[in-house]
Amino acid sequence: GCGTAEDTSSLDSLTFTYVTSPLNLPSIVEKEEGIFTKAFADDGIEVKYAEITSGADQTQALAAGDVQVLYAVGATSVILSAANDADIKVLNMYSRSPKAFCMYSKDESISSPADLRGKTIAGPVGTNLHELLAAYLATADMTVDDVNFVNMGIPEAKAGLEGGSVDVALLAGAAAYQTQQQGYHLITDGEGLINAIIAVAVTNKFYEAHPEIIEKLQSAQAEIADFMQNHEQEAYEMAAAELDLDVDAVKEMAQYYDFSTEITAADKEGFQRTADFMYQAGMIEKELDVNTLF
Amino acid sequence: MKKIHSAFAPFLGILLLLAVWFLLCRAEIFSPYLLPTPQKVFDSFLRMLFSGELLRDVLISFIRILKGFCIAFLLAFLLGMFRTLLPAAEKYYDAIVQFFRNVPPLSLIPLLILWCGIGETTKTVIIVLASFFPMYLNIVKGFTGCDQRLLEVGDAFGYTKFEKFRYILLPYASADILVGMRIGMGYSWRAIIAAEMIAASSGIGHLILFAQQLSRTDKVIVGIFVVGLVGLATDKCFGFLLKKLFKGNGENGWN
Amino acid sequence: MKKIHSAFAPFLGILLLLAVWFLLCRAEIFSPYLLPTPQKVFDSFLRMLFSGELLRDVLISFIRILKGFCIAFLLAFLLGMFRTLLPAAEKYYDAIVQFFRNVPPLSLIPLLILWCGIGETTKTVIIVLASFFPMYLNIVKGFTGCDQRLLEVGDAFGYTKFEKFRYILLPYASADILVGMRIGMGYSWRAIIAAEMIAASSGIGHLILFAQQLSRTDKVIVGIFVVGLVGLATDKCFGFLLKKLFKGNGENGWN
Amino acid sequence: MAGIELKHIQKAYTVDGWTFPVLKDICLQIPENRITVLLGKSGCGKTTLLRLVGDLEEPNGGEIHFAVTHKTAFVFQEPRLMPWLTVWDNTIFGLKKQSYDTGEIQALLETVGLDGFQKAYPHQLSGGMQQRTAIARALAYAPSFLLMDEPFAALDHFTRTQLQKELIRLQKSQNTGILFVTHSIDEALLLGHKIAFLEDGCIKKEFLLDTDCENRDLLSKELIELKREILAQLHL
Amino acid sequence: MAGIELKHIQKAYTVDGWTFPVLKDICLQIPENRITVLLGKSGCGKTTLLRLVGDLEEPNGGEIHFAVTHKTAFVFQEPRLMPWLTVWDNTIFGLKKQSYDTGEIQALLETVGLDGFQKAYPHQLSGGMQQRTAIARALAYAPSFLLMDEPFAALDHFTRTQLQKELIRLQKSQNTGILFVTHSIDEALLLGHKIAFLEDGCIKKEFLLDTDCENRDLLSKELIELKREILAQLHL
Ligand SMILES: Nc1ncnc2c1ncn2[C@@H]1O[C@H](COP(=O)(O)OP(=O)(O)OP(=O)(O)O)[C@@H](O)[C@H]1O
Ligand SMILES: Nc1ncnc2c1ncn2[C@@H]1O[C@H](COP(=O)(O)OP(=O)(O)OP(=O)(O)O)[C@@H](O)[C@H]1O
Ligand SMILES: [Mg+2]
Ligand SMILES: [Mg+2]
Repeated sequence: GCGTAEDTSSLDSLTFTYVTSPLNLPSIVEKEEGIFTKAFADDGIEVKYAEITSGADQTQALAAGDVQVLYAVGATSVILSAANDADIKVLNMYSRSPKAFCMYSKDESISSPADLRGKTIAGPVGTNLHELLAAYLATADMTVDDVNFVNMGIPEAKAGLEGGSVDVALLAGAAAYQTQQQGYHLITDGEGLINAIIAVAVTNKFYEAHPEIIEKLQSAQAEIADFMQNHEQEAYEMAAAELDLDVDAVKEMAQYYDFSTEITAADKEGFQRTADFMYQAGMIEKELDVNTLF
Repeated sequence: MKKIHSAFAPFLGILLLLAVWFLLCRAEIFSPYLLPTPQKVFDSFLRMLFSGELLRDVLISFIRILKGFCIAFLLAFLLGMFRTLLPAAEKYYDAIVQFFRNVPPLSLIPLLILWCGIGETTKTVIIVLASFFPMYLNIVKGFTGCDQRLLEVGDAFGYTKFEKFRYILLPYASADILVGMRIGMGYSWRAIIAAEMIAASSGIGHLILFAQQLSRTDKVIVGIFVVGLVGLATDKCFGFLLKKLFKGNGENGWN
Repeated sequence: MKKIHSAFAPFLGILLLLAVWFLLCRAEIFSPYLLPTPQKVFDSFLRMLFSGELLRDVLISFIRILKGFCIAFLLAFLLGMFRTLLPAAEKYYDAIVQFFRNVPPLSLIPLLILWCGIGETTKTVIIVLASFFPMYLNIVKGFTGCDQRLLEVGDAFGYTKFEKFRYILLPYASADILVGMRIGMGYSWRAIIAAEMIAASSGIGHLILFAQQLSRTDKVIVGIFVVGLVGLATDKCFGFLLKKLFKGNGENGWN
Repeated sequence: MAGIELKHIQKAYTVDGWTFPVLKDICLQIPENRITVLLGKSGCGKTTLLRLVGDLEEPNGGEIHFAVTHKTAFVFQEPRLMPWLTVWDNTIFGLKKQSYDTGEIQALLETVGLDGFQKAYPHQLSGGMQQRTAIARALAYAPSFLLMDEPFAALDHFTRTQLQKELIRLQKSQNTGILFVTHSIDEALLLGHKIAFLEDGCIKKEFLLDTDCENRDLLSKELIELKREILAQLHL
Repeated sequence: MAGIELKHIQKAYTVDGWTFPVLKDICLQIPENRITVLLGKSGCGKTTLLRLVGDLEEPNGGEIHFAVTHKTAFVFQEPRLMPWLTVWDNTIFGLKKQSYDTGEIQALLETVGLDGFQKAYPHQLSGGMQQRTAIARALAYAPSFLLMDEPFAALDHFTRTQLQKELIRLQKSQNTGILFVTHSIDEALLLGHKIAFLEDGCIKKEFLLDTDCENRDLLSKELIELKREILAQLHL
């Protein structure tokens, strides 16, 4: 891990993070079709992948120079790293999927934020799911302190819900889909509450040093979008194979995702909303103007 | 002169580490995001110390570890004893013990949550899983490695199985048991993150994990230092206590 | 009759476990999501086996573990030897070793990424961290616990420090070293999830972790079983090999 | 018939895959309340025989009959002290938690010449002192039958004489049965009521002495005669 | 002046916080190429003195002068065999990797009566056989100076006589210097060119014998006289 690899102006390899879950169709399609590999082959740049799922680890690896492009990183992770003075730049969007982030319970009677008071709610801290909970509670002027929020990963939260030690679980991706299939009670999803943005990010330094690569990257992403539009069924099948899920499940879940890469005003707003939430929750120590990220 | 030097030696390694860290930060090879300066870490440390959060977290974790460790030790000791007194019973449970010895506790967390909920039980079980095996193996080694000739003395004086265990095997194996306990204690501390991964809102493991999730490397480093030092201190106290307890053994040239 | 019974015994425990599992599923206490039926798990197992993915993952993890384990053993052995031959040197590095003994490897991951990148090095380092300490402590115990009277025989015959180490300390400590190695091997396997948490695209730890993220409990259980069994098998092979190597020691009633 | 009777005892050991008989056909009557001395060359199987009598090992063939259940104590050829116990604690090792008279133990330690070393650990003792501690441990147990494997080998002339006298006194007063292994023909002549000579896996010869042990004179005509006879046996 | 000279040697040990002097003021001249026998009661400090001469321990006071650098071998009071080595390997333990003549070692093992047990491990040997292995180990080393701590204590009359003869032969042919500890006055008289009597931390008395050891007759007037003298010393 040499932190200075990116300084040399001529790159001979480019490492992307490769994250497939919850349902990252572009990543799956890209790898399967070898789109990046083809795009950078002319320049003699080898494309490599790093499977780092944790957002914190992704930004660490970016800062350490082991990875050049975070291809699919949560907005919260980007904000956290920027707030801690790391060099990071959002290149474009990857997906938005507020509906994929849900809050489930066994108890059918929970239907409003007020019903959550004092309940044990499990989910990963500092993520879209955490923000979802805060935003939902905020609609009734409540805060996370009014409930018993416990920090744990998605699989653990689901196990807790099932075992009965947790009243409400914050779930996303396959776990959310399964829970729904099992007939659990959906309290709310992220629609209208959070933007649930996943983005593509690099460092500013890299952005400035390699404009030609950035350009190639953009066109390659356009190619991916094309493929997903024109070969929808094929893309679903790829994802089903990669994630070892049913094609039907993939199709069902894919409805919740918007994979357009363009940065819209609403996205910027969403970023700011997330940053503000994190500031208020004490997760970052200073206010962050998200415009510095773009 | 020599004595000062000798008292100083243990710190030399640590000082060197600090110096390298300081120089690295000075040279600005890494962004402070990845490797915060010693000053920043120290500041965070002071802040956390004075707010009381650090002490509370350490205490909570300490109690958890003690609980898990004691259970693990009792289990390991009883199983080891059982195996020694009743060698025939061993083969019934040995396969299971050996099986679980190799299973990563992290993979068991969802199953543990299912069985034991998200309360203290799961946390304790994870610590037990982490510290049980080195203790068990060392205890078994201590018992099975006992000098047969000394055991025969017990036979000759009409000792029962249990008496032989109590008066010959146990003192003989004490060195092995102590090493097992020290390793086990170390592993209890090492498991604190995995244990507090689940629904903890306090504890030093939770502190580190939370800081990690929030990309606060300075807090992570404070946490690492505190765990390392507290662990070191527990180990020393522990060694001291055991030396007192097993006084006869420690000072007769036998251990 | 008795012999059959005895050969069967190790499986009894495992069979019992399976029976409980089967009955639990039958009683439908838990949703099949959390506790898939044995049949489903077995199906998944067969599917994974025949697709070759299981074998490939196990092999990859195995190589990682072997690498980490060997490095850890060499380090532990050399440091232990160093400490024995040059007791004065010990206090310089002992504090650091003892410090890191208590630090959860999970907390070091961010720092490891910084220093060692996201390649194989980090994975190896995590395995080394997991297996080094039990080996080191057991080796040191073996060396320091050596019978002084036998060492004096070496003195009497003009053995050098190194010769005493080679011909007296080493055979004497072999039982302790072997126990250390077995514990270390177990801990290598246990660390495979932590190791493959970082940027792995294959390996049995990655398989379990990935399945966990996708809520495929059946695959998680297959993974757990495979790790446990492969670990068990390694342990047995390992024990067998070492028995061959140290043949003289194993069969003279000494160990 | 009182005492212990060995009938056609056989015992074989395996070394390096090669089995050899140590005891081939031992028939021996060990009388109660008497001192039986076992003589024989080094490696002839004396310790093995003692271990069989002491029930520490099973014979491969033959039978051992015990007339009454004995409270047996064993003095091993090596001291076999517990390294983590002091001389005092090693001495009372056989007594377990049962009550004992501190004064008696103290007197015993004085007899074996270990007064002042009560708190010493085995590794701080000389070879002879370790052996004496082992003897004290066996005597403290107050056995009704005592098995002793070369107990005085590491002792000097005078300590040895003193302990021999002590043993005779003890045997008389407590009526203890003793099976005593020694290399010294003189010692055998001084102590034994019965001397058994072990060679080639069999009891080659037995000698009975009827004089009281207390008043034996090695230079008496009788004993010189016997010694000559024994030496002749050894030359075989 | 050849040999080893001990000048005002002092040595004290601490047991249970109480320091007591074992050797108070030892002055002794150990001649080269001769057999020096050390006599004394059990626990009087013979082993301690041997350990000092063998450089296994440091004196608290006084000086030890070595005339030439010796190749020293040590026979300890206990066998101290390596439990993981066979009799053969234990015998050649002192030789390390240096070349040796297999035939010689074989002959040595036959001399000490261990032929056939080359592949046995120590725990498969009788006490006397273990001690003989330790003697073989020391002799195989071909030392120029040999320290022996009660080497024949665990041996029977005949094995003992045989090894005594062997020792005398060796001493003559190789000119080996020997410091020999024993409890047996007879043995001292048979072997020693010089007999030193240790008591109360000092060398109480020295006796010089000028007859050649090979032809000594314990029943000769001279030796009977000497024995009486030594016994008188002991009675002090
Ligand atoms: N555990 C064992 N395994 C194999 N052989 C053994 C074992 N114990 C004893 N032997 C053999 O049995 C024989 C007799 O041993 P034993 O100890 O009875 O002799 P001993 O008469 O007591 O000799 P010593 O006077 O030297 O003590 C020896 O040849 C010895 O090698
Ligand atoms: N390591 C030690 N620590 C304390 N005391 C010791 C130590 N070694 C020996 N001693 C004491 O020194 C004294 C002399 O012991 P030493 O072994 O020299 O006697 P010895 O003359 O060889 O006796 P023996 O004939 O019984 O072997 C004893 O009183 C013993 O208790
Ligand atoms: Mg014997
Ligand atoms: Mg001695």
